[in-house]
Amino acid sequence: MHDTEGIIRENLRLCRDFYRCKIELARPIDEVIPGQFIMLKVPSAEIFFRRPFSIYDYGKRTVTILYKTVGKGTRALASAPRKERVMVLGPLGHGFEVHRGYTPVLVAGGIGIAGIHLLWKQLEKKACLFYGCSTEKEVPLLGEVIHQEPRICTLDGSAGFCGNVIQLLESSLSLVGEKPYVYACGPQPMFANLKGVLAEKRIPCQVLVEERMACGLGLCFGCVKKTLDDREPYKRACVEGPVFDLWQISL
Amino acid sequence: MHDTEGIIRENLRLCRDFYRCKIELARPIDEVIPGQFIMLKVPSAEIFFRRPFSIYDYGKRTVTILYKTVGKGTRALASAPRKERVMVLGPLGHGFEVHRGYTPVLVAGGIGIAGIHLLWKQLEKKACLFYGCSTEKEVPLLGEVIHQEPRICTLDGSAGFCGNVIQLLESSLSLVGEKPYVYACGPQPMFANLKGVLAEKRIPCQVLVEERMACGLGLCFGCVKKTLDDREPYKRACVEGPVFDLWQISL
Amino acid sequence: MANLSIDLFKKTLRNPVMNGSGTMGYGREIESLWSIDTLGAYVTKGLSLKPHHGNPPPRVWEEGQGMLNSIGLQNVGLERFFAEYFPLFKKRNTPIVINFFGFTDEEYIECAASIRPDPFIIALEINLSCPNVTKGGICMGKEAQSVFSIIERVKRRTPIPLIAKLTPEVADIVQIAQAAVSAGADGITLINTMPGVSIDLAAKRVAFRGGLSGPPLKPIALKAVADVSRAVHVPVIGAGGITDHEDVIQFLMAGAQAVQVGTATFIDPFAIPKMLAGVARYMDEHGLARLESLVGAAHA
Amino acid sequence: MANLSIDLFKKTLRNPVMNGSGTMGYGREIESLWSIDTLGAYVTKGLSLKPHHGNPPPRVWEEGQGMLNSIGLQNVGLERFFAEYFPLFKKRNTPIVINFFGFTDEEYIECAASIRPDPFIIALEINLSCPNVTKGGICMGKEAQSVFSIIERVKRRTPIPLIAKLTPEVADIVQIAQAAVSAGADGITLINTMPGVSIDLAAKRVAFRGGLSGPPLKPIALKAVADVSRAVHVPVIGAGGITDHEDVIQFLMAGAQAVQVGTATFIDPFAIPKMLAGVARYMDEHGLARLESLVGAAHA
Ligand SMILES: Cc1cc2nc3c(=O)[nH]c(=O)nc-3n(C[C@H](O)[C@H](O)[C@H](O)COP(=O)(O)OP(=O)(O)OC[C@H]3O[C@@H](n4cnc5c(N)ncnc54)[C@H](O)[C@@H]3O)c2cc1C
Ligand SMILES: Cc1cc2nc3c(=O)[nH]c(=O)nc-3n(C[C@H](O)[C@H](O)[C@H](O)COP(=O)(O)OP(=O)(O)OC[C@H]3O[C@@H](n4cnc5c(N)ncnc54)[C@H](O)[C@@H]3O)c2cc1C
Ligand SMILES: Cc1cc2nc3c(=O)[nH]c(=O)nc-3n(C[C@H](O)[C@H](O)[C@H](O)COP(=O)(O)O)c2cc1C
Ligand SMILES: Cc1cc2nc3c(=O)[nH]c(=O)nc-3n(C[C@H](O)[C@H](O)[C@H](O)COP(=O)(O)O)c2cc1C
Ligand code: FES
Ligand code: FES
Repeated sequence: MHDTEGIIRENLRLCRDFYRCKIELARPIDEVIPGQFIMLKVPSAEIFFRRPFSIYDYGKRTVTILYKTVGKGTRALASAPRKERVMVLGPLGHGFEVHRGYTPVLVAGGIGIAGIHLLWKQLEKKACLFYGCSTEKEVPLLGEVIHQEPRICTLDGSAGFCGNVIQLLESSLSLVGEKPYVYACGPQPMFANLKGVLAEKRIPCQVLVEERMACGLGLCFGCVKKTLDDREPYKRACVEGPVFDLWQISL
Repeated sequence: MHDTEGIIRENLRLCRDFYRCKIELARPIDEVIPGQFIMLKVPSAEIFFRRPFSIYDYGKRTVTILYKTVGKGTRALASAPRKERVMVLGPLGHGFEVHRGYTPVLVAGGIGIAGIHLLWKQLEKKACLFYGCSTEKEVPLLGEVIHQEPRICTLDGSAGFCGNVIQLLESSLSLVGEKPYVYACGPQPMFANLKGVLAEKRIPCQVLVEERMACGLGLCFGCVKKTLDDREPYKRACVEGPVFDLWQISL
Repeated sequence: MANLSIDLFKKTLRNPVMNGSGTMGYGREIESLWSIDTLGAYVTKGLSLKPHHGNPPPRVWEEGQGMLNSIGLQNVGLERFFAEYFPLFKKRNTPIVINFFGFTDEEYIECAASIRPDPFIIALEINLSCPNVTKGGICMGKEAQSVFSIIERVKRRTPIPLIAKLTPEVADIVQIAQAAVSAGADGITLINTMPGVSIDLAAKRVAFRGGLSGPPLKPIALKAVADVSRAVHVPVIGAGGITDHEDVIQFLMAGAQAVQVGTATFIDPFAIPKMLAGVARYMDEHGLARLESLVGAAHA
Repeated sequence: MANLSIDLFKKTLRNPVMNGSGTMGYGREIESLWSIDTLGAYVTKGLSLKPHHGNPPPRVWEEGQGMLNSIGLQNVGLERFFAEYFPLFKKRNTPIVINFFGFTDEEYIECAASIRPDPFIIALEINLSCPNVTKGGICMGKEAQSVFSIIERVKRRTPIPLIAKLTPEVADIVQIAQAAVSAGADGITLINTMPGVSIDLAAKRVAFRGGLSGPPLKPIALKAVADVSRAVHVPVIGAGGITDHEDVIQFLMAGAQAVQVGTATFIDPFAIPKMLAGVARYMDEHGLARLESLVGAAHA
């Protein structure tokens, strides 16, 4: 893991407030485990902290992120021109652990696709992806479909199943195959619903959570997620996470 | 007087650590009295205060300054590219008052020429300029000679008289003409020497002084110069100055 | 356009934005750019019974994204102020707050007592951050006890509403504010500058000692406003690093009835007019009839 | 390359740069980027007798050019620290400072007493900024009296050099430091975070309450170091907004024997190695044999 200088090669608005940013790195990035993230120094004097972003995709000397503008840091990033220099720290954190002998079921809500995409790409055929967003405009966030057709839903029904991704999952969980293992990323409320759906059969599940971060390196203990470990309930999203076992965190 | 947006049209290194910066203004600048200055917002997030600079020259929609890099603000300015946007507040302060019936004698030491140049330009034939710098490399700071040949000296003798500008003045003060009136700008020590030379005949003299400034508008009382007025000794260089009567300030 | 007016000490101010004491000269200087009646109220430079010369230069110093100052309370004294500068505010129909100080309890008291009530004077603001020569130069505002006694004695000598302006260099600013209020203070201004030092690397010396102001103060000031406005029943006036209209609104939400802006004006002389326009825009966008509805909103 | 070593508590440290307590995890985390023996000494996260869970998230907040934190002193407790984390420092031959705290005088004392002397432990650093539950939650470090008594009682129970780490939220930090020293403190660390608040405009609520750190603290910290180092005869360790080698040298000139770096590492994880290289460069350029010659240079 390094802190490497990078140059923005692409910073494209895909739809609404969603952007894809491709960064060329001064030196090769270490192998990435899906679910890992980078701490990006946004090129603006106004932005003090680095910001964490999941590694959407990567190559030997490039890393790509998919992001949504929600505040001043992401807005500043969105306005960064090509050729702008940035610092990229990563890959960071504990990513997804894929367990053999299960059918991988990927669940992404909205920008959550950013944290799932690389896993989807690596799992190839075996994986079946459930993707939910608010409207068809956001479907392109999936990027080019890699293999098995994803199951899509939109809140407004403008594309695919009408409803949220957990409803979609529930409706077809029985059909996905033997021994499903769920890997999910999305907004907090989604995890609660997910828990409800998987509870009965206690289907195994890993989730990628987001917490505010300062260092991304495990130094500050600022990014904790509460778990059921009562000896040490608060675990660092940047070290023990951002991927946690759904059944071990308290929502 | 306004606070006007400007665009750097030229930011040229003239010699060593001396630069000339020409700024195009979004709206016309008010008439300038020689000795007045601007407060310039240096285009760098690191520089908090504006910086004061004498108006070296100006046109309807341009203002030119001559500056020396002495610290982070002037260095940041020196590295500002053409087309960079800046804010220009001015013209500010109390400039030189030219008195009829005297022979104007202008004295500039080093970067002090920046505060004298406009007066020299406006006085035309009548004025005789004494300019002192450290070496011939700095002679170009004079810009194109406007009319009467200036008297030049260098500390290393590489051009003109060898010595400082006050020695030069002393050596030829008797020759400059009837009833000399001195207008001077330069480093602190120069003023003390100047006082010595002019004391005997108590030759009238106005000097442009430099003090650290925050607002440049008379708001903070941060830029004061000590005067002989014991009722209110500290006068603001940005309002009552930067030009003061040499015989009224305490050096 | 939105109505920005607020009520303070039974008077109605055009808007909640004042200048910070000592950051807008004697009022006339800024008029080369905008009229002083742009302000909700003008706060005077710190005034004293007799004139003060203040400190030798340098008096101001850039420090990161803020500044240090040690003006040393230069002022022309009350008498000259009223003779030469006060008329402007009457002419502009602009209410003023008279910030004053002394180097002994007696100087404070005489100073306050000598100010005649006037419809344009909405309050006196007592600067408790300056050295008390009789107490070995440690400043008034640091002990609840001395704050209580000075405020109580000043109140006895003036009918004009009294605002206590507090220094942040204290162990518990709420306790100090409570002492001021129980002694009769009608309002609290938070905060004055925080003492700081800057080192000159090249010269290997202390480059400057003075009061820190500007953006670095903001979180400290917001905490003081949030905590004190919860604890006392008198109006709180917020100050410290306010730079734009969002800062103004944040201070109101934290519990300030009004705000004071100092350093920001040095960087952008139009900072105050701009923030007023910004606050008006905010009110329109959020369909706010009165600013009061924002005051303390963050407490809930 | 220049010799950056300094002497502290009769031990020689490789260099004067430590991490600030609580800003470098348990020591091992940073080793994915650089070895912990890069530091002059490692300062532990605040440790207590029993483990502490700390506060719910969010615990960190961006505030202008600085940050607010309210970690809530999460730590694994002394026992687990020594069992699981301490061995690394022996292996790396890196001296450590044990930062500790308690919520009552007794907790402080027991905690200190239970730490066995070890050649790698150069000092204990007592964090006087945390709420004392027996005193209604107001923090230890605010009154000279309570500082004196806690330090005196702790000193009686440990032979290890004791550093008092002070909060800037006091009326007179010199007075507090003097109380600590007269009670037997062997060193003073200045300063801990300054309490601050941030308001969420959109949500109309207090977004965050916590300790301010980073560049906004620097002038306040430099003042504390300059004033305290003049007033006491024990080593002062400077902390607050140190970001580059020039800051390090400024703190030394102000009177610090050593410095601690916290927030800067979050922004640039190589901030510390870079500043060490910068200090070495400075020494070479200025032909300095020992850093000691800079300590307090700005006092003259
Ligand atoms: C491990 C991890 C991976 C992430 N991956 C992505 C990604 O691939 N794409 C993407 O768009 N976003 C991702 N995020 C969230 C992203 O970091 C935040 O949206 C971003 O930091 C917001 O910064 P801002 O300045 O724009 O917002 P701010 O102005 O800081 O805050 C605006 C809003 O964003 C929320 N927010 C701020 N920081 C975070 C944070 N660290 N986590 C969650 N919410 C936050 C705040 O609560 C607030 O509501 C990830 C977060 C983590 C922890
Ligand atoms: C009315 C006036 C007119 C001026 N005209 C010119 C001009 O035409 N050309 C020019 O090159 N300079 C001029 N100066 C000086 C110029 O403003 C300073 O050199 C500049 O502000 C330094 O900023 P800095 O950040 O580079 O230096 P800093 O890093 O701030 O300081 C570096 C050094 O510059 C000195 N300095 C800083 N500010 C000032 C100041 N305001 N006045 C004097 N010395 C200062 C400091 O004492 C220090 O030694 C003028 C100053 C005044 C007050
Ligand atoms: C140059 C300067 C002079 C000041 N003079 C005074 C003063 O005379 N009396 C006073 O009570 N406060 C004085 N202050 C403090 C300000 O009124 C204000 O409380 C402080 O600067 C914080 O606000 P700001 O960050 O917006 O500047 C002064 C501040 C500055 C910068
Ligand atoms: C996230 C974080 C956690 C901290 N934890 C502690 C702590 O446990 N004990 C302590 O004495 N100081 C603690 N501090 C204070 C720092 O050690 C340091 O004194 C302060 O942050 C100022 O230095 P800086 O500006 O370089 O960060 C903490 C600071 C931060 C930012
Ligand atoms: S962000 Fe600092 S520990 Fe996770
Ligand atoms: S610079 Fe503010 S009064 Fe002159």
